[in-house]
Amino acid sequence: MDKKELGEFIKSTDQDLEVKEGIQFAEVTVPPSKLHPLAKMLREAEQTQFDFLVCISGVDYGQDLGTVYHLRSTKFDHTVVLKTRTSDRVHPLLDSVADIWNTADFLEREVYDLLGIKFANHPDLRRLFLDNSWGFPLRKDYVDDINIVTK
Amino acid sequence: MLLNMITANSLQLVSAPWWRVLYDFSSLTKSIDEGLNNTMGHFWTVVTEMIIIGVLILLFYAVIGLFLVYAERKVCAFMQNRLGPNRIGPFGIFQTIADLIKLLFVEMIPIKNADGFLFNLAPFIVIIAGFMALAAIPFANGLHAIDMNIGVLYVIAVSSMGVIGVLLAGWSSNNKYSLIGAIRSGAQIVSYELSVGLALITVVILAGSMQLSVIVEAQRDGWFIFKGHIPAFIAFVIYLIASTAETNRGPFDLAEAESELTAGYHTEYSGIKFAFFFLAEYMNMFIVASIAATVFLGGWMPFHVGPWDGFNHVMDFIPPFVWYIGKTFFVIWLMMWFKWTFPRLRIDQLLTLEWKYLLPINLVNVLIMAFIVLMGWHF
Amino acid sequence: MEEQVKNISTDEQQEYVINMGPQHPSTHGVLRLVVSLKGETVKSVQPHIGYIHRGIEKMCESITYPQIIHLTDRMDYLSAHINNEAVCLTVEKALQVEIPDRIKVIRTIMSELTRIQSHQLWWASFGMDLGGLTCFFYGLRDREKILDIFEETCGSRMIVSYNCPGGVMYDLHPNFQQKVKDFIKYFRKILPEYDQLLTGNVIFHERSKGIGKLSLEDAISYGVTGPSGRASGFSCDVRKHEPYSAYDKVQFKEILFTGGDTYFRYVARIQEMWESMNIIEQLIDNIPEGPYAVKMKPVIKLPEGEYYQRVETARGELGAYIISDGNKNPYRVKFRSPNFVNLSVLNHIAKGFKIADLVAIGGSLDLVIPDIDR
Amino acid sequence: MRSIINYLKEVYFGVKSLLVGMKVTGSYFFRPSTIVTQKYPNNRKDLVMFDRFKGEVIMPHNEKNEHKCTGCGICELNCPNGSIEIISKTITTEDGKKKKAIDKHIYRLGMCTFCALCVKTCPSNALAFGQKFEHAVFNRELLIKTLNKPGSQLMKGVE
Repeated sequence: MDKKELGEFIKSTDQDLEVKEGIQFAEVTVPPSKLHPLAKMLREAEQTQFDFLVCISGVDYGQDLGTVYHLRSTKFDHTVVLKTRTSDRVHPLLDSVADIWNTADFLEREVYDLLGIKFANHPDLRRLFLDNSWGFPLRKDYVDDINIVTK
Repeated sequence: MLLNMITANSLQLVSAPWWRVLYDFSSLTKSIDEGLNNTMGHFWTVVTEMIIIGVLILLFYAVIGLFLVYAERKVCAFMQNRLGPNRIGPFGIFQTIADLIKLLFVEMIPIKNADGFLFNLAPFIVIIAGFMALAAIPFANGLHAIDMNIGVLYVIAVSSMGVIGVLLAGWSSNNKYSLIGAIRSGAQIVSYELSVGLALITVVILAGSMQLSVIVEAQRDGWFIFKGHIPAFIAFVIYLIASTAETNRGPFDLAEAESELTAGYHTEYSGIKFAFFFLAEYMNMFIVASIAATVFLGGWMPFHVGPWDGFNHVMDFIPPFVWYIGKTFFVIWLMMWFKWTFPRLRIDQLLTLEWKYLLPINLVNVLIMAFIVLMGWHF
Repeated sequence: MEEQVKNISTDEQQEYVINMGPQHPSTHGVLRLVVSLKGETVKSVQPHIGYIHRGIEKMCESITYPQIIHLTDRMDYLSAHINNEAVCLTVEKALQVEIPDRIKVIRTIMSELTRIQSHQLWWASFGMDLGGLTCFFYGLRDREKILDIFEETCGSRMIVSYNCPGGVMYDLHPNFQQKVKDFIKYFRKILPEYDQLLTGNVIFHERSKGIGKLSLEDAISYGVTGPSGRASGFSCDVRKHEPYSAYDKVQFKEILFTGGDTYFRYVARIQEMWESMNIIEQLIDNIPEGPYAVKMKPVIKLPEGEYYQRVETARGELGAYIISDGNKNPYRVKFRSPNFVNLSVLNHIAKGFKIADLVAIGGSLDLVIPDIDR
Repeated sequence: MRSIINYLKEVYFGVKSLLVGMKVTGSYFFRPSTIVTQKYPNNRKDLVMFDRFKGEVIMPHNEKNEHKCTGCGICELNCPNGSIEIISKTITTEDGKKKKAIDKHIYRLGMCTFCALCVKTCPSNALAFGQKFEHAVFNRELLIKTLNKPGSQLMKGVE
């Protein structure tokens, strides 16, 4: 399916989803509560079969924190982008997709480590790169006077 | 005073030119023995001889160890398209001496929670095992510290004592890698002892004696590897494999297993204690190689081909000691060749190789050899 | 003394935990694996990473696009050129710059040379992991020839920084074509030697066959890409599925196996070296004439939006995900690094094997630690 | 019987594969001409680097001690890790005009990653790469270099 068909298909499953035809891929903005069901549906539906989670990118949108999921189907070779965001900057919590794709285990730990987004139902949510006492460096409001040198 | 007398005596007794000694050391050693007996009592003679032999073996040990380290580095370098050590001295021949000096001066790091006594004892056990084995090896015609009538058995027994040192080192270091390495080494040496023993027994059947001098003498008209048909050759190959494993050398260097256990049982050792382990590894290699040379390749016996008298005379002209060293180094070179070609085995495969392949082949081989000897089919 | 005995004793409940790394010969860098053992059998492997986390993604947010390229070199330093290409292609895609054929061909040849040299180093270090130290020197000896070609054209050997948005930094050196041809001729003779030394060896077979088996479903679910994934039958070659640069103009096979164990991961890489040589041979004689770089604006600003570009590095799929807010600095850069994802499968496939196998499996996944940590 | 034949076959092919491997290393052992390593510090004299080799950033001066750097600061802007710092001064030219010129072009070799952006983007081609590659020093301060030579001037005709 190309990005247009994909967008229509996703739209047909749930009218509330915000589907945008991006520059490259169909981009779906999902509220956090619907993320896990949608991901599961996309993984299992006969027409889509997104069995390969390419990457999870955590993004700090300024006000919100969000994650971007790039999904690909190895059978149909089509890609879709799921985006979800939460406005809670103190205790951001999203649903983990580690039970759908095993690779999400590490990718979500990375997002948690660098942006502080917690994932519910994650099997082993620990920090990956940094110390527990460290802040969340990929947030835009992260300040570190010692390690960040600005010209 | 004493030395003067020894030299005077020996010069008196050896009427032939001095280089005759190279072909038969027995007259020299006998004259030394007699000279000592004449000047002092029997007890002190034995003590003096022990000291002389001890010092000689110690020197030999050090020289051979240093040379083998250098040789190994050069051999592996040439196999790997490298130059090898080339800084100190011409072609880098003093490299190992420089390394030794460095190891002597390097700090010995005390290990917290290590069992101090055993930790310090282990390198000595390893090195003593090497010394003891060296005593029974016939280096040349008449150059033989002790000629025991159970020489082969003695060498097998003594050379496997080193594993106690390895086990102690691994356990007392209080390091997990060391412990794994030591336990691996234990399992490995216990199993490969069997193959070494059986491979040597194949030859003992052929020679009819366990005395190393008799075994060498029996090869005057042909080395056992040629005389013993195929079984002797198979025994030689098995002996090579098993003895490589027994000395913890690649591809059987599981006890050290650099890429798995960093340095295995001697991870925590530093300075001269590490040097002992290092030296002992090369010395063990020398010992197993010289036994292989003695038992299979005729020891110091020159290479003789039955009816070719002229050829045999030319071969006789090369001193026995050179023959012995040459054969030993050839076997050592073979072992180095193994080490620098093959990947390492896994511990279960190592044991599989022993119990599933080497041992059955060896047993059948011993049977065949016994049959051949019984029928008198050997040369 | 009593305390000491308590530390060493292992009962049924207590696990024998060893730390492999951060300074360990087999991890090729500062990767720490906490390995729980039972006897010599691995019960679980917990990777602890971050020892060389430099925050490349954070750094990228404060520098311009041409400057990002020199940082991507330092992620997977063995496929530095291909990493550069990922960023360059993203920038060019965003700006909709038409890239002349010459640049595409140059980039493809360079990428394939990078792939060969990366696999050579992998072969070298994999042999060393298994205890065959000679492999290391043979691999490096042949790699040196490619590095010389790089040095002559790009000025540096490993971290080439040869790509720039809109083309490449310098034109090809006049000797380039001849040297590449000589190398291919030489390496076609040498590669069978690799097989003689390791591939055919019975010890190697014992050490690798059936070790660390990764099924196709798990490979996809864990996202294991590159030769490691293709050895399990996961058709994930970006060069085939989404051709970039000049890959749509050349004929080559995607190396696919179904075995999925250490042996097939090994063979997949050896076969890839042959395929890479095929690709180079198709291109080296007909490099089109033209400029080596498109004139770009002095300050590159991407239009607002999100851009994702994937390329096939020597270790798998590298994705560059750039969110731009229209400034000269990106808003957010995310690299989907192949090694990071490949590492996550280690616990799954190493369970139940021996320590020696763990080393072999780690070697066959071909992990480059700076790419994991970024 | 079949299992015994298989067993012997296994042994035969196993040993054969080992011998094939030994052939490779053994053949190299007897061919010292294939040695590729060099005696590095000894061959320093005839060691020639490739002409594009990125050893260090230099500022070529001509025989009249003139360079081409106008002090525009583009290299400083383009350097990703801030290893270039330009200290400029104001000079009075012959015809009495005040002009900005370079006082010191400071280059921190220790921070340089050899990305070549400064050399590529320099509008007047004032920078180049040097061939020197032995940069080890005992003091970190020595890695901070001033590229323009003392008393040097801007080349005529370079703006």
